[in-house]
Amino acid sequence: MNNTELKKEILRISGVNVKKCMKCGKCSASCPAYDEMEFHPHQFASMIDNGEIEPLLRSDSLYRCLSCFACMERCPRGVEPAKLIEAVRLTAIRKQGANRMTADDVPQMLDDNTPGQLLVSAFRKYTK
Amino acid sequence: MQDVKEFKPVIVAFCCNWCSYAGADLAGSNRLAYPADVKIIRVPCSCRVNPMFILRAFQRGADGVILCGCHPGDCHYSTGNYYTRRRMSMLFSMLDFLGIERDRTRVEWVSAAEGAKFAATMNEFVEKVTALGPNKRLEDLRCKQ
Amino acid sequence: MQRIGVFVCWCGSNIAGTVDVHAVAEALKTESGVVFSTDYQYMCSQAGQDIIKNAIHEHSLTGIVVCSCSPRMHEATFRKTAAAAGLNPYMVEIANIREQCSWIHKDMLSGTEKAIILGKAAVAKVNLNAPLTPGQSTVTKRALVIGGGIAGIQTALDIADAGFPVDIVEKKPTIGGKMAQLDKTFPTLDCAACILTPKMVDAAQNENIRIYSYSEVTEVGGYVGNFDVTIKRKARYVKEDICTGCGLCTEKCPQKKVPNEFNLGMDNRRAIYIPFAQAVPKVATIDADYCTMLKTGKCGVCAKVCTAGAIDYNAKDEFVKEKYGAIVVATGYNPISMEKFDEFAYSQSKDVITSLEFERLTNAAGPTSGKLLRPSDGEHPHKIVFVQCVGSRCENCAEKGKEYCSKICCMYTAKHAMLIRDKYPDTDVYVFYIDVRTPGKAFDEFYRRAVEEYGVHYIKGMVGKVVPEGKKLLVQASDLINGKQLHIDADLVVLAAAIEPDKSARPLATMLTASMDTNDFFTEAHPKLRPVESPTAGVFLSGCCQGPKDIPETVSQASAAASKVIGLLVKDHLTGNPCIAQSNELMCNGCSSCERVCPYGAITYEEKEFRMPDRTTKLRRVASVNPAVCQGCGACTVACPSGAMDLNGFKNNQIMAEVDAICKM
Amino acid sequence: MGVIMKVTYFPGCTLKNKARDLDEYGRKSAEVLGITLEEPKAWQCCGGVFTTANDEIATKLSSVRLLRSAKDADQPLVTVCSACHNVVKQTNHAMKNDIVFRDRVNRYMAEETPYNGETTVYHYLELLRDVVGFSNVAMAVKKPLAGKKIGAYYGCLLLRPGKVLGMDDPENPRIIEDLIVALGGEPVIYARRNECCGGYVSAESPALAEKNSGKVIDNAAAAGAEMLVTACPLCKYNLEKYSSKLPIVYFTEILAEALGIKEEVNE
Repeated sequence: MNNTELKKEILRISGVNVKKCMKCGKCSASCPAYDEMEFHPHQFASMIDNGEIEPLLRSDSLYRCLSCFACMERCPRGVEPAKLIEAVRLTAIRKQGANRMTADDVPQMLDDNTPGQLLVSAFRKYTK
Repeated sequence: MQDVKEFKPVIVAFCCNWCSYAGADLAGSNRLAYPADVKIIRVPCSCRVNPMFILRAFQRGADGVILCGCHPGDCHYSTGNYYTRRRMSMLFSMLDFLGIERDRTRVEWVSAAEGAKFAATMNEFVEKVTALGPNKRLEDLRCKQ
Repeated sequence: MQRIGVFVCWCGSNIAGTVDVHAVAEALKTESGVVFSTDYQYMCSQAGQDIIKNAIHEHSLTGIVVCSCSPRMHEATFRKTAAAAGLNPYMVEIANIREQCSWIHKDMLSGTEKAIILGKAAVAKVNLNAPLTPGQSTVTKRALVIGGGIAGIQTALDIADAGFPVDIVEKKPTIGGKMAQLDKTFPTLDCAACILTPKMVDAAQNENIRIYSYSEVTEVGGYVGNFDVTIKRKARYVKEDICTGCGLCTEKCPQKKVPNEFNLGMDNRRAIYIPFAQAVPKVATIDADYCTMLKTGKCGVCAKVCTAGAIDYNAKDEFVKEKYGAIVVATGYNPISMEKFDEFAYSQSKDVITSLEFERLTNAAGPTSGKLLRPSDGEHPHKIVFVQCVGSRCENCAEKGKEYCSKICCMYTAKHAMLIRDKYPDTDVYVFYIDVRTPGKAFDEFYRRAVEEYGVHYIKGMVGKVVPEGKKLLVQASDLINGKQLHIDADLVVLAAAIEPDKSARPLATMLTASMDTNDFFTEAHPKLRPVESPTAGVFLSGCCQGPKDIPETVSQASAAASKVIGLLVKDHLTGNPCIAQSNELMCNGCSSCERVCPYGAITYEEKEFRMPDRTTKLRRVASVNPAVCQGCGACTVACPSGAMDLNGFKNNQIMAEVDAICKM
Repeated sequence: MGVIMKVTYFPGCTLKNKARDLDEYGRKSAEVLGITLEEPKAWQCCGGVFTTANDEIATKLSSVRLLRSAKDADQPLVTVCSACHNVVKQTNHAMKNDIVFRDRVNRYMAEETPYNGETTVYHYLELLRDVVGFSNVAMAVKKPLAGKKIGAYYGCLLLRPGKVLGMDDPENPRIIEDLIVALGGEPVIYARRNECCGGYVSAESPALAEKNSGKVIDNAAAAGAEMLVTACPLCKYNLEKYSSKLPIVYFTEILAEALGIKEEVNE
């Protein structure tokens, strides 16, 4: 897919209207994973709008988003950056062999208290 | 034997005094041509146009009726064209039900500055109505002289 | 049967070039009712008008059709001509054969054909015309201004200066409004009180101005020139005419724990109070919610200490009825509640404040006597963060904020930042902004001074979260230019809260039948050309009730509204437009459909007695149109299910006749 | 207290093992408060996180089956884990409001009648507030948590997205604080109570979870909290793993304690 098609696809999956963004940066100001991310929530909105999707697809930022929805809750324009990040992440891991996490990774994540919820959630997010 | 004449539609245009009628005047001042088939009736506001007037026009042999008003939000009487919009969508769905082609009626917002839009709208409208041919369905034969 | 004269104008070659004017005149001769038809080079010239006048006399014409240029051009001219010859001016109709015919058609044949049809339509209409006389109504030469802020005060002063009596109705105990609470004003930094309080005093001393403070409008009837208004004078339990404003009662009142609304609850006042030193009128008011005497019947300290004997615990609300010719709405604004924006921790920390609270905090008459101190511990803040657009430009959160830009925040924030840096150079000031909007005279220069001369840190980005921890407020924000998330340990956070119309505006609009937008701002009659009039005749708009505004803009609009009011009040009579709606009472079934669509509230219902065919009488509810209020749009005529409502000058049968003439079938 | 209501109860995966406390205290307390929790015979894990992509069907089917079983039983559905609550409620919202998604799901499920989001989903806390009533909870308290300064930790999943979950004001929630008051404790308000602990990202980036959890605990401690209560096993895990400053317990545990049945559960 070229960038125009990718953009269309991501807007379709996310259901987000990126044109509503007024570039205030409140999403990135709210983001608790900001320092771990290469691209930040507001950049997802503007880069997707510009059709610059490839760099996002390759970025580890996709896997740092906590899905905590703070950006969605606080956005004054209803842009919902978390949905954009989710859409790009799915576009990345839906490709054959693009799973981020495999069963082999599990043992090193475990300690005595690790809740099943952690593994289930992580697999949901990192694996297709 | 009478020659088969080229079909010239009868078009009635209702224009509100404040925007569209002035737009039509501007089209005239700028010499922007549109077919002579269009005859304008001046009303104070598009909301003055009773759907009955439009039905009457069709009964009397009009081939198309167009209604022009101020742009939504710009109505001289603040809300008149909103009523127009609602009333006409009701009327049009009824006309649809009666089998009057959708292209024989139109609502258009034309401001006093949009002379060019007025002319373009009329040209386009006349073209569509001409393509449809004479209106027969609502013509009231009792009216024929 | 009408006797109609037709006058076809050549307009030099403008019409005659593409329309065979003789043929038009000839063709119209045979139309029903036409007794005379002619053509002439310039019908609007003196000679042309004389032709019309002579024809009216010679042929005893009862109606006239002029086939000429647009009625928007010369309808008034030909109406005057007719009137001069003794014909009712509304018996004139124009067929527009220039703009809508000769100018747009190239060939003579179709041009002439169309001109004849347009002429026929006009003749058909005139056949059904009836003489119309514009109604006249008197004007009560007194104006009402609702709201006593700077907008209301300025409007009242200007109207009073022109010699007309004005009443100001203010719901608070004093006039002055929001401006009285401000410290300095941008962009000149003169003190708000210094420029406002003299105007308040002027208003109090002007013999044409009467101030109803602590009062509210409860009922409005009537129409332009003749409004009947009921004003509720809320019981203040102090006799206004006797109280000298000495303030002794406010010092002795034992109830000390009443949040002081003038200082936005940042300190306390007594149950009997004068809002601030320069209050107008300077009389005390008892707050019935807190007064021990009024609540329990035990206390009476204020009555004991009042040497003037002004205290009256038995006072009741009073209702005053007044007549006015014009009404000005100046109900102003309020900052929105910060309750739903708790990511900024407004409810969690006293050191997160709104900009209006900040004004009180830096005001010499405020709770800290003008020293900038943290509300929580009274310490001097060294790092202050301003957050712009809190609740403004908020599309997603209609229930929290407002979609519009509040307009004043960029400038007052620059002012606050500058004042802090000026007074306390050791204090760091950060302003988080989305855009800085400074389109006003000397505004951008002002903002640039804050940055360049005063060293205020302007950062493009928003604040996402404020975390009170210990004595600090941890501010997490984005710096979009540098691509960073910032963490600032601030001492004070100031929120530029969006502003909204006062809550009293919506019920008032209903009383006035004035329209409002979805944000509860009053709508103007025309957004560009009639910005200070409401669509309802005789109701004018001043200040923030119409939209967010700063002080210079408010004052200009206030004066503009005053000039419109003066223009109305100087008239002895109002002449209406006779082309207005009229209800046929015999057909009206009293359904209220017309009343609901009327944008002016011109239609009311009355019970009328009717004689029935069987000689009994019957009381029926019928619509009645107020000719002074109706503007003649015709919305009601279409809404009327029984066909009782019609529009003079554009009657149903007239328009139908035009349709028939055009369709010629 | 008599039985007020029978509800379908979804414990979810973690409550069956690592977060048994959350489950057992919750069940026992509900019994005391007149709520009968009926666990469906068969259920599947909700998946832990809700995928906002509107073309994702398969990951939401387990929630739809669960919602349908509650509908068939004509009962509201109650969850106690924050994550389950988030996933199930968001799925239900989508089934109710996203027509395209709903039709695709219903076609896939091929049941006799379509499921259109009819089930009411409560979080256990909402059940206490809206069905039982905190005043009635307060009346049932046997051993008030007198004087205990407790911080509520909402995290992200319990409140957001606010419009979909409709649980409480997402920026200034009160529901757990009100419960703490009802139980005789003293709630401590601190700003980071609705900031994320690090969630599932702790699987890949423990540093992020450590940072976030640390900030939450520090903020709560600075505000004077002596303990934190949560509704989420993953929050509890992250907070406990990265800080030992404050004890972290499930809200059901303090509920059971105040109702005087904590020992009973542990027997």
